[in-house]
Amino acid sequence: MITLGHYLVVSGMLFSLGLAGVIARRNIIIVYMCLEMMLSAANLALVGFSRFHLVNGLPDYTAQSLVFFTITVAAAEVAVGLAIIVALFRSKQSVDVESVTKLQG
Amino acid sequence: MSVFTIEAGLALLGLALLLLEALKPEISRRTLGLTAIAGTTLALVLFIFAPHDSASQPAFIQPWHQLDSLAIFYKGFALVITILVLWLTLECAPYLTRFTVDGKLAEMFSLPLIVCAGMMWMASARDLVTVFVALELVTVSFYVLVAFARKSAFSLEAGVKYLILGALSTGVLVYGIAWIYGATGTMSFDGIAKALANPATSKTTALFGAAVLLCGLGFKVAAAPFHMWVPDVYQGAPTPVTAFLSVGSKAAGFVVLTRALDAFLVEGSIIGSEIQALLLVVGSLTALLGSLPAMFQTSVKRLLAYSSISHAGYLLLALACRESARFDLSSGGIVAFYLATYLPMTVLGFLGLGLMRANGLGEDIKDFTGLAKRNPLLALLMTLSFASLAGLPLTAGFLGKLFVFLGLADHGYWGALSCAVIAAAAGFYYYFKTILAMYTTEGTDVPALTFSVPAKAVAGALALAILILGVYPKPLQSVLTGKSQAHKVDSK
Amino acid sequence: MLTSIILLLPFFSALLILLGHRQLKGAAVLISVGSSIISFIACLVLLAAADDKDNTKLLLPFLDIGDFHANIDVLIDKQSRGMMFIVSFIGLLVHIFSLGYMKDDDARPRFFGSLSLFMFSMTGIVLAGNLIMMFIFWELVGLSSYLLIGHWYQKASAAEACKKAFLTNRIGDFGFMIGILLLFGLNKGDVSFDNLRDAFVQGGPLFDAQKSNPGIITAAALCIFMGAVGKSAQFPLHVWLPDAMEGPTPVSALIHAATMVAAGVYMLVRVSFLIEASPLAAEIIAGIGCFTAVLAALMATQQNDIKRVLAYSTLSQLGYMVMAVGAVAMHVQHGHELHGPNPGHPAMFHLYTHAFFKALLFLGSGAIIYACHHEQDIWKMGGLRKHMPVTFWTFLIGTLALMGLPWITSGFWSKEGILGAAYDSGCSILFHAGTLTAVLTSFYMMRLVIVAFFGKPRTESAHHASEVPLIMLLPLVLLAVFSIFSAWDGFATPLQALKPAHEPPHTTVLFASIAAFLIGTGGAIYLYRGKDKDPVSIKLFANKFYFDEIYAVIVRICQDRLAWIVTALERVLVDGLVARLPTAIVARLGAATRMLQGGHLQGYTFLLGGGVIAVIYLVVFVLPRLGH
Amino acid sequence: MSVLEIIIALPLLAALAIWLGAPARAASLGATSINLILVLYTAVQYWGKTGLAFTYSRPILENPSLSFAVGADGISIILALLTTLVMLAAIWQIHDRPAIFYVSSLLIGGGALGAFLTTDIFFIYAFHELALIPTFLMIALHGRAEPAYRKAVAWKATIYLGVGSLVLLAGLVWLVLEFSGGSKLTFDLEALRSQAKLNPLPDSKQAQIFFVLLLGFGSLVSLFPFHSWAAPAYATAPTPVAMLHSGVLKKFGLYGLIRIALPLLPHGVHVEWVQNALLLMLLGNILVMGLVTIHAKRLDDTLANSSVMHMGYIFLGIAAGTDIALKGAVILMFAHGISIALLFGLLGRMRNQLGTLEYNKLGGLANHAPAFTVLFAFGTFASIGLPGLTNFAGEVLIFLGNFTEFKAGGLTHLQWTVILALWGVVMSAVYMLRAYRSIFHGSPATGLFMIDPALSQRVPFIMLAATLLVTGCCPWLLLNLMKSAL
Repeated sequence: MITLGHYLVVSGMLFSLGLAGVIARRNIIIVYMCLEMMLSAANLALVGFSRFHLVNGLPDYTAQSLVFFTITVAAAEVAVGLAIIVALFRSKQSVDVESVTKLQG
Repeated sequence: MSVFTIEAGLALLGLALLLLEALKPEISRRTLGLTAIAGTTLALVLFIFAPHDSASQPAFIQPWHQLDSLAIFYKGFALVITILVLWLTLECAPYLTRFTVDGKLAEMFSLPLIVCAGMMWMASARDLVTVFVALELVTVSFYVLVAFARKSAFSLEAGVKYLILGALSTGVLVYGIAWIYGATGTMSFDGIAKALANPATSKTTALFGAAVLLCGLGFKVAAAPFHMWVPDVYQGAPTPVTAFLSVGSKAAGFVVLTRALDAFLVEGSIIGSEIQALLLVVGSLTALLGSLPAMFQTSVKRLLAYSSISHAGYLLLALACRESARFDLSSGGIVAFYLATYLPMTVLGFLGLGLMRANGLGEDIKDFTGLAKRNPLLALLMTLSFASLAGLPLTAGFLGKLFVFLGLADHGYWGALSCAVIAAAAGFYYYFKTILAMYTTEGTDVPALTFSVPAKAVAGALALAILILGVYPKPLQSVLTGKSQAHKVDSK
Repeated sequence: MLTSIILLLPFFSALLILLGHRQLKGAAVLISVGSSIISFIACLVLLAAADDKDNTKLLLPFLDIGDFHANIDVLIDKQSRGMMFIVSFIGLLVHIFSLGYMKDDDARPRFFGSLSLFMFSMTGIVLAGNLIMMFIFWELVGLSSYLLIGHWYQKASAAEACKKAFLTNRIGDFGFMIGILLLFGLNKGDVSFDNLRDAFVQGGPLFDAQKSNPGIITAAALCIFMGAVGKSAQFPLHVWLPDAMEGPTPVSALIHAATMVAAGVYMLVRVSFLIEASPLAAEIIAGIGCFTAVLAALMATQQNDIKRVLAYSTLSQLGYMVMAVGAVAMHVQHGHELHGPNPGHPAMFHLYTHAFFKALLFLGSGAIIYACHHEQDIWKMGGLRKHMPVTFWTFLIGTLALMGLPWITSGFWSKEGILGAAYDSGCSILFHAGTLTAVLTSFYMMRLVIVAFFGKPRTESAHHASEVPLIMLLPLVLLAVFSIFSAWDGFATPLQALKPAHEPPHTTVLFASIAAFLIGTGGAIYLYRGKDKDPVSIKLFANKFYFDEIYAVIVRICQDRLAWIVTALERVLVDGLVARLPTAIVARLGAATRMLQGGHLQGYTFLLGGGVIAVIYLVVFVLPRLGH
Repeated sequence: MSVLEIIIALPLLAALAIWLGAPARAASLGATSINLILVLYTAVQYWGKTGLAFTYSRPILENPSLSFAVGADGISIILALLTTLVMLAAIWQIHDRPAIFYVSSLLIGGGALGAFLTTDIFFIYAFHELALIPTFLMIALHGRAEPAYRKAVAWKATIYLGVGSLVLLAGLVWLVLEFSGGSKLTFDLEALRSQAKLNPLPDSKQAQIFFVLLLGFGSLVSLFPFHSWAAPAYATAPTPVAMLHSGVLKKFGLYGLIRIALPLLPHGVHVEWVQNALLLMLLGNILVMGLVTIHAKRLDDTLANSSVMHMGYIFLGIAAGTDIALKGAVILMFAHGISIALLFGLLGRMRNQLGTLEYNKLGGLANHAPAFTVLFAFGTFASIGLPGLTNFAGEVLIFLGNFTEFKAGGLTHLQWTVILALWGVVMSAVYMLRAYRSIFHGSPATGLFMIDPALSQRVPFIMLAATLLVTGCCPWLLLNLMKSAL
């Protein structure tokens, strides 16, 4: 039987992997993908919580409505984000995180 | 006309301007800018005269949208800062356009309107869904704004950093929301408060959720250790955007934080004391981590960024002081008060920077050398702004600090108070360093600086606001107290 | 009214002259002399009204807080009336003498202004009705003394001397103030002389204190005495007085011989009830006085500067008076009473006679110095007897009075009174030392007269010396008259000189004083007659027992070394710990926190992620355990 | 509307007017002279009265209750008199200087007036801080030393004053919180005072708060060991700033202790550990700084350090806490302000004309500048504590005030301290007379020439010297303004 715990463990693993990726990877595109993975982890947790939170015997769908918002927002973020990353590539011919270290101190 | 209609109208105006610029590229930036300013000003006027009770809102929106005193205050706040930013953009346009791809500024005038609408929604949010959506509306728009001067390597770098770190914080925020929902079974602040006051709720789950959620929000308000993006992004972004970020975005973050904490720290909350302790720790750390590195900065813009971190620390400490029954301002009220005083001094500071930039000067402290000789008025106004940021009495900045100190002392948080005092002391150093540069006259034979009449007028008005708030804060307080009682979450 | 005139006239005169002397020019002198004449007349009137009862009255308000009063109030009694006469009379004569002596000095108005200031301050001391008022004027005479010693401030020696005088007196005043504070505390905030005296009778607060803790009364008495040690130049604070001779000679006569230096004695007699209450204090006072008397007399025997001889003689005589104060107190402690209803005090009486003849001697030496074109070395004089007959005879009278020519001169009577008191005190050392001093006094004074006036002129300037003008002679003659007759009842009684009631002197005392006179005089004549240079040379005496050198070392250690060390510690330790260290720590922290801001995106994401984990750890695992 | 509001506003308005282009000298001299007259008028009005007078209050915040409340009693009037006198002198002696000299003098003085004449802790504190930036800028930009050195000095002073005032703020906040009743916070001094009478705090708590206030106020007054900013700052500051800061502004901390800390925490200073700490610190001021002053080799160092040292005596009066001692402390504040301003004013002139202040290069100035010498002598002897000049009255009252409670059994710590402090009087005579001797006595040093100031330039100094003389001979003039017991 799959319990809420299973959902949460998977979601937590996803989240951790995403975070680790964000920290460890140098390619900004991949970093960005890891970020999307973290959002998915959150979505999974939301869905899980929602499924196991029964109101009148039915799952509570408010949380699931947030999932839709998250997906939409993520799409918007990707749109803007990729544009910026492209601009970065154009100006530096690189999408390495180490190409943006001018601002410091 | 209901407040919600005004907000929606503002967003629509933003979209319209965006389309207009795309469809009719020949339209001048001045027209665009003035239209945006006029639109926002109209919104402000309408907002002032609109009915300020929730009942006047359209019925469908009421479950997600509330209109208490805090919301009204922050909406007004958002409108004012948007107007100022739009105007500042217009003032800085000549040099900004040098860094944009097509020499145009269209989005710089339309996006702020959308940001403003987002901030206004955020102020009214009753549940986490609304918060999330409004917050992302603001954040995503800011990604564009920060990176807007794409030809400038700094702006682009700032954009990338903001993008990655902002998206990371979004992920953390949503994850936190998920867990809070898991612990309490609801998304609305009222429901969360009710659930947390119920001992049956799982404490560990709630703590976990609240911690992650606060980390996400902490990023938005630049709380340590989530503040690293601030100096880089503030320094890299175009000056008007920096002003917008440091005042508008931060205020929006704090209104959400206030809402969330009202729920988390509700009377009888199972996680209340832990969250409060967390706030004290984070607040103290933020004040210190903002102030200490600031002492070594040579760029005024970056210095102001650190200063804004430090101020965020004070605000967090104010939030930690719940239930200060002895004075009329609740902690949310103190935060609002602080932000209201923070607005004119910060905007004035960035305004000065922008004006100097427009005159072809840099943003380093050494560029300020001899300002008193080159333009005594600007030097005086900037002095006032920095004095207020440093928290010298008889300026607005002092009162905010005083309230924070009062709150901390009232609760006996002596450790946090000491940190705040140390941070303020370090503040004397870096603000005075800049002031000293302005009045130093050695080896400056540079010509006088001149500014437009509206620039003078706006700067003068901001300076006057600093002074008036500093010595006559009564009207502001009555705005906040009259209604801040109402926003308290009814936990019974 | 009368006392107001006496006190305030010189004050306004001084104020006017000192602040406006360049506008007033010659008029300054007139104002000053005029005010001293009026003061003198007023003092005579005061004496004439002698049958008025003794009283204390408020003259001017000064400090007034609730029950506490420290005002300018005037105590008129026999002691103050008599002293007032001395001050105003000698003051007047010195004013007149100075008209001649300072004729060629450009800064004459300033001189007379300071003189008026002195008259004012000294009057204040004499009339003082309480200790605080006395302290006020005590300091003011210090100021006028400073100004007058430093009159020729261009000379480095004068500039140093006036500083030295003021500072040495300050050390004495340090004790004086402590004494006043102790009495103030003990007597519940009242330091008027009347009240203090009353507080010693059965049941008074000081009486109780004496019973419960006699040490504190002794401490108070000794502290008060310290003031007198400074002002009256007693050992160990005697070093300033000889140096004070850098001032113009009339000043030496008035301030550093006749009046101001005697103020210490005057004050001790004022508080004699206090000294009488403490045996230990009385013994110490008598001992110090006695020691000073002998020490200074020994120094005087080897001095060559005419004014310095007189200065050491003054020291010695002051020591005499102080010894008398102690001796009388010891006498009283043994259960004796002074004779008579308003008993005279031997110290006051010697003060009275000494004032005249010592002023005479100083003015005489002033006349000599004037005549010899500011030559002060007695070995460079000689034979002045013929050139300056009037000066010589008056000087001789003064000398004889100081030596105590039996029965004729005033000095004999007062000195005998002191020796009598020493004899009665029950401490034979005092008497023997007093007699020895008398021997030495006769010796060095006769030496001075012989060397300066007899023999042949030894230098040009002595050869060309001629008698001084009449205006300078007049004071000499008047003082000579007083030097002889002042001890006689006909003078002493109306002048309220506090002459001790006459009782047949002990034969021992009588013989001792006559013998002292004869031995001293004889020795000097034997040694010095016809000599051109000093046949005796005792380095120790000539160099004043090396006190100046020893003090110089002490001062150097305190002022330079100690100050240097303390300054260094203050800079390094205090500033370091309070200012530099915290600043350095904050700066280090700032630099360290700045390292976090490395500009690398990965660093930021790492910190952000780490922050999230840290916050979760803190909130979920740490804080709940801490009891939050 | 109260006359005090005019007094506070005039200098600030004058500063604004100058900034807007009004002639600097005329405007500032005019404002200050009018102020002096107004203050004298209030003094005459207040003569012989007790309690607060000329009160007026304008609320600016409900709760916490803040109001712009003015009011004056004897202490305030005496200090206001001090301020206006020193301001007038400081401004008058400015010569050929840019307008910022006038503006900063007006701001520093106006701030001091505000602090002395308001009765709301918020404004008392706030007005004091008004001087922070002008002082900082004047020392850093117009100080008399190498730019690097004077900037360092300015920084040190500013950081000290800034941190000190933050500590002070913390203490005041604590005070307000402890005394305000359950429901309402108030910063009004009178309200707090009546509250303190009704519900006094336990002694241990009073001691803690008092100590924090002592540290805060103390570092503004250069209480040892928080003093090291003061001497270099005064030695370096331009003349008007040195006059105003050492003469007037420094008295603020003492005023605060007497006005705020002592009435609200009457037992605080008498709790043993606080008292012992205070006594040790003030002995540091008197003895350590006395020796440091003796070590000084230049006139500016001597004066600057001596002004630190003399604060010890005023603290001694505060430590005693008796009526007599406190009145003595107020008189000494007045006296020290006038005398040090006089000395710094004259020093400024010397520095301008001679270019050096080192003792071994000076000498014999009395020969050419007799009037200057007389004026300097007034300052010298006043700071030595010569009777007839005001300082003496203050010092003697402080000493006496420590002995009003006397046990024949022995001396208390306080009284032993007085005795040690008396030794400081000797030390101050040592360094002041040495200074006087090396500058004015002796034959004129070669290459140095100085003439008396013209009569119009003498006026400010004559005014200060005359004040010293008049109030020194008649200290009851000041005491009559302080009829009510402290």
